Amino acid sequence: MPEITLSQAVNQAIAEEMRRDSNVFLIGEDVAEAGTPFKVTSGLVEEFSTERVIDTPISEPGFMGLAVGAAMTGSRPIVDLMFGDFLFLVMDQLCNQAAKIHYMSGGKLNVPLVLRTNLGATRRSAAQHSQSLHALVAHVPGLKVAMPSSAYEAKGLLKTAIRDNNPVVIFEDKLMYQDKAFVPDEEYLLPFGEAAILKEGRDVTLIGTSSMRQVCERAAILLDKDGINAEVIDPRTIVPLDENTILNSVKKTSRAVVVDEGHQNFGTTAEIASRISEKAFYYLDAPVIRMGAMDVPIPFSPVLEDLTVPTAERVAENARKIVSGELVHAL
Amino acid sequence: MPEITLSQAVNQAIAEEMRRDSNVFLIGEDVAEAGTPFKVTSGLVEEFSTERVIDTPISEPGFMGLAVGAAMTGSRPIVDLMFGDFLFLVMDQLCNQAAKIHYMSGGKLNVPLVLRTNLGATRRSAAQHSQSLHALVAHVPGLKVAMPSSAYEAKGLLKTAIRDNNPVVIFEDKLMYQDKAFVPDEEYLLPFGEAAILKEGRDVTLIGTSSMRQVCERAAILLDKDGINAEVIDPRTIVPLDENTILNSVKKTSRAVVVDEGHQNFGTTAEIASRISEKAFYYLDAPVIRMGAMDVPIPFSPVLEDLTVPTAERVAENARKIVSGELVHAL
Amino acid sequence: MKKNKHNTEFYLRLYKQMTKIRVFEDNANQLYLDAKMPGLTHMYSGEEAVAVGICEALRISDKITSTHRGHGHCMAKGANFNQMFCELLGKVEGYCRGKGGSMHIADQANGNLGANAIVGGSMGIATGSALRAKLQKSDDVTVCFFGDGATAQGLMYEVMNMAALWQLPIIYACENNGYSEYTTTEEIAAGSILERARAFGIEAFNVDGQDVIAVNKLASDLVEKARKGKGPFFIELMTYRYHGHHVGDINRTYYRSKKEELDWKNNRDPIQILGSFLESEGIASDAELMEIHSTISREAKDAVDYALNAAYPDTSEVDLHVFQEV
Amino acid sequence: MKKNKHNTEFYLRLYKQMTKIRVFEDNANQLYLDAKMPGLTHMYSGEEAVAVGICEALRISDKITSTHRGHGHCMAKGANFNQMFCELLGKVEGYCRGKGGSMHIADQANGNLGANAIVGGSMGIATGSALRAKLQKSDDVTVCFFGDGATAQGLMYEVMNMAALWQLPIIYACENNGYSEYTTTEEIAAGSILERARAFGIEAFNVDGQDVIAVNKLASDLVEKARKGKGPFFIELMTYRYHGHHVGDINRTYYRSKKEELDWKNNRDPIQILGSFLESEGIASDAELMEIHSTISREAKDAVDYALNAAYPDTSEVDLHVFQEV
Ligand SMILES: Cc1ncc(C[n+]2csc(CCOP(=O)(O)OP(=O)(O)O)c2C)c(N)n1
Ligand SMILES: Cc1ncc(C[n+]2csc(CCOP(=O)(O)OP(=O)(O)O)c2C)c(N)n1
Ligand SMILES: [Mg+2]
Ligand SMILES: [Mg+2]
Repeated sequence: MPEITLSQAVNQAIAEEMRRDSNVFLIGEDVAEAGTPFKVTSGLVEEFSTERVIDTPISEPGFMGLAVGAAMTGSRPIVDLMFGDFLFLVMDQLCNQAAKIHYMSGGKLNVPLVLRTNLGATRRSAAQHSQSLHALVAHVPGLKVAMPSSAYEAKGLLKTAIRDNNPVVIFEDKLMYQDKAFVPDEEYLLPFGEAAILKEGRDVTLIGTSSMRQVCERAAILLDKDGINAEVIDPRTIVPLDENTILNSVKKTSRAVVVDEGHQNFGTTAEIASRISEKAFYYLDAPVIRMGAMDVPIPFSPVLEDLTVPTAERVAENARKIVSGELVHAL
Repeated sequence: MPEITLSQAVNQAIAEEMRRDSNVFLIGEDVAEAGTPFKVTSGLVEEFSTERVIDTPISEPGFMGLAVGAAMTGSRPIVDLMFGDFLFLVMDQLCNQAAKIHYMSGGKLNVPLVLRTNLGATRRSAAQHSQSLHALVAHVPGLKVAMPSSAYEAKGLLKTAIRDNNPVVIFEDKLMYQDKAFVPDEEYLLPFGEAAILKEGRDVTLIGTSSMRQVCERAAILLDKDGINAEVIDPRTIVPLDENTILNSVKKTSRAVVVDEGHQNFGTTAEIASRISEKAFYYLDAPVIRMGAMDVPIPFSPVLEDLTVPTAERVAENARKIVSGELVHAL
Repeated sequence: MKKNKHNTEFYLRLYKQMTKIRVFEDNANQLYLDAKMPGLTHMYSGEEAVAVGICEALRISDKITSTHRGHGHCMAKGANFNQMFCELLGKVEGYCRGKGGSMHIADQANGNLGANAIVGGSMGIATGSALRAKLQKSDDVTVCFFGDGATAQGLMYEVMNMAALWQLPIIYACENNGYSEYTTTEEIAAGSILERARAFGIEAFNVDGQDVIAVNKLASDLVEKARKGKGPFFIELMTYRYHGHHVGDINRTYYRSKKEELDWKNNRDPIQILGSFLESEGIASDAELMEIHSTISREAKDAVDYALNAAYPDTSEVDLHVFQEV
Repeated sequence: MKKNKHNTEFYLRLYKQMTKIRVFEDNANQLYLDAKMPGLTHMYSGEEAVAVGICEALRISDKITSTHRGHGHCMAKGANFNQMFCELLGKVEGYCRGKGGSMHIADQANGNLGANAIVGGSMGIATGSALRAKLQKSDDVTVCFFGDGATAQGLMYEVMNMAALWQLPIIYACENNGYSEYTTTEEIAAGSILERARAFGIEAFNVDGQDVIAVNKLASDLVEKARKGKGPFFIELMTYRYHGHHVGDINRTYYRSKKEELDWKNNRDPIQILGSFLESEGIASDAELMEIHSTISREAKDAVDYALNAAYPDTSEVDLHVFQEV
């Protein structure tokens, strides 16, 4: 099994699917010769030509709309949105159009498109280039939302997304593009709605999406040293959400910490925590702890920015508290 | 105390604040002579002239941007967004700009603007004119979110919003514009972050936002007949959220149902329920029940549309179940 | 110039298609007045020559996108009364199984990608459909219908720019009926709409939207050019809506005069204009035209009855079609 | 034409202002190369005549909005080295207490409403500032700076339409440096940028963005007109960025040639062009110009040292300024 970067994994997924299905094309700003600012799509234009690797003007609502129309008429576009923060520009085309067309047409039309974008702070990019906005699209019925946590997931989930007949938004962690993971030689797809149990444990369940999976894994190592045996779960997709795997784990451990890089308020941690609290109510020995990004615009100054995102140390600390019965928030 | 409609209440609030402060102006589509499709702003242009009651082209991102710039330079614009669904069009100007400018400028600039819009289904307006999108803006730090549940709240909260130095999004229930309530003769303002306890009770807490407050009140009447004594709370603003009033109530009743007209998944019920579950953990006798709108685009057909929104009957039914120990969701 | 047989039939077809739209709208309006239709709807009456003139230049595999005022486009592209009335009444036999309603009617089989309740919301979709045609090396053309009010949406300029850069087979058809809701076009559009298209390097034309033959001639020309890869094009069609902005907009003298309305209805009605032409050319007599009208009216009445008695969707449909399962 | 004393001083000021920007950017780039600056930044070098020519036509109460490539606008509108370097390094004494960084520098006191990391994102803000001036019956003018790439954002057409309808005192200043990121302007802009503005009824001008005197003359003219209520206006300024799209964009031959870069630097440098003019007019000698450069360089070096040693914000600032408390 070769070890490749997340960037290479994405590139491979796109190339493989473009080879397999001539309806797939890539569209976005500087995706062709420049290969995007993150160099994720480098080389694709050489193989597939500018017909299928399409550089656009800086018109996010416009090319998002084009992709919707192309998808409705038989194409399977992959839209490259350079920064997750630009989601705010395409919300109408994504949420009022793409998400609703299948339903509004009574099942006659459909929109098989993938919107690839990213999330993640601590890159010193300040408030308009650092947001993790997956909770917003997850709130809109008709959109699926995938959150790969390593090169392995990035490839498998993206291939599944491209073959899905519905609009899928996939968030890559922009700080992880150079991180390596082992990826099978053979073709593989990762199903949506199946969480991964990355480490089994019996004392507490740590649930981490995307960038926060590694944070949870590191927290689990810290906890091990204290004799606390944590189970680590990566939901992989938040719509659909694999509730069963999460609930089964919490029923076993009786405790959970939910960690996510989106803002905490009205965010992903609220959805996961409230489902656990409701549906595993009688199994819980302690309140479910939510750890999202701070509810502040992401500041530029490194000394401030680093405070806004959950860290392994703080996850471990919270887990320790609920395991020991010392509560974090409960009044 | 005169009884006036919610529409009149909004109209009075705007007129009073425009008289009080010459920096306040109103901008949006057909707000002047036409007084909006809901006739909410009728008469204002006659008093304040087209200089301060400004009809725009159908350019939601554009006039939202204009309002941000005017607010940064001393005006206090009230933006009229005809349907809450059009929020998706103004998200960049609202969330990337208005919400972040005060923070990004280190406190130097600020954006005192009010975005008035609406929510609510069952008006047979289908998927693009029926959404309740308040959870989306509540997720974005830097925005306050008010949800008036009657003419009384509509007037008091809007006046507070206009005087706030930050961007405020206020959602009126478009089905409630003709509903009447008693409103004081004298001027009054309702503070943000203070929930209203509409009915005291000891057995279960029903928390209902905006349109769902009446649903909860009706549910409480149904429950009374069964000898179940429900407490009804209207948070009034969801950012800031009056956590204390909610938690104190649940500590007393030990049970809660959270009802909101936004989609359930990743929505307002998740935030409120997860805060209760976390912070009143040891007081709960049953899982907190979430009741949001169904996670489907709003269908046109009345027989389908009516299924998507929580009703008093279903709220009462869920409340009965948790009071009797018969669970709704817990596995 | 004496019309040949082919044109005779074609002109009669134009007349029938326009009449179908007018009759459909009259019935829809009545359903609203009788409180038999849920919600509101926007009438196309008065603008029939636009949809018919253009859609008659298209073939079934060509695509259109439509607007909130979309019944005319839908009929003109081939829809039938039954499924349309069923949709307006939220019945399961409607084009969208009752889930879309008036503002979202789509008719995939006839190439109508759908009405849209977001003003300007379908401009990207239409342009994407044209991109698809180009990528597939098909010679299908897409027509994007929108109102004068929609020219205020920035999306239009974004997609026209890309259509022009990539020479996409699309025609932007601006139905300038003088108003967006309760506001005149002069109040909301600075400069010139045609010049805006031209500034993006797009050839742009103005045509009398009440003259179905003129509309059809221009459209046929441009569609043929677009098929050969010479798109995009832009047409501004001057027209008028007879009813209010929507069926509920009854008292409208505060934004437009009765006189103006009457002038358009009496002197610039597209059906009358074509009718007079047909009579003067000896293609059809007044009686024949009346007969066309009453036949269509009977068909419409039957369809209304059918729709009124048709079934609503089963409640189990409420969470069907959120996602397409594979 | 012999320049009078007033012009002499003014020309020297133009020279100093442009030099300040160039020197600032050279230092910022060095901070990046030395890994002393967090994140990335976009250099304005080569485009100095645009910001300086325009801002010298403004007074302090006039407003500007700026872009991701915003250091030049900020300096030209009156900012000082210390607070700018502090901001770039995330220090609490920066213009935004370190919270904004390079892409969000705002300088309220001098009328700079802020840089923006959303391309085109400040076009609404600028137009709103002009609306405010009109509502207040003030004669302040707002200038909206943006790049050629930003002309692809629909927002621009929405706000130009309103500015034209309402005759707002705003000047749209399009810095056409031939590229948006790694793509040439021809590839992303169909038709003509100037014609687009004109189609909205806005008077539009093209000017050599390397000739600070020409820029200033045109800007002064238009600012005066705008003050009198004759706005809006549009200027396209032809210019060039010397560095990559951002400081990290080092290998760029795949999208533009070294030859092209050298040609601009050697033959169209705005500081050299003004310098030669000053020498030929006898306003300043080569030595005097060198002296200006070294004085400014010393000031910049001091400011860099100051900023490097300045304090970071206290961690308690992290949740300050989310909301303004009353
Ligand atoms: C984005 C958006 N803004 C506002 C509206 C409300 N609205 C519906 S139709 C309409 C007027 C449209 O005018 P025009 O495009 O000229 O079409 P017409 O109604 O004249 O056919 C408006 C403002 C909407 N549906 N969508
Ligand atoms: C809405 C948005 N899309 C894309 C980007 C990424 N981006 C930053 S600068 C830039 C190019 C801008 O080109 P131009 O407007 O010509 O300004 P220049 O960099 O040439 O000064 C792009 C695409 C962005 N910041 N915002
Ligand atoms: Mg119109
Ligand atoms: Mg540029």
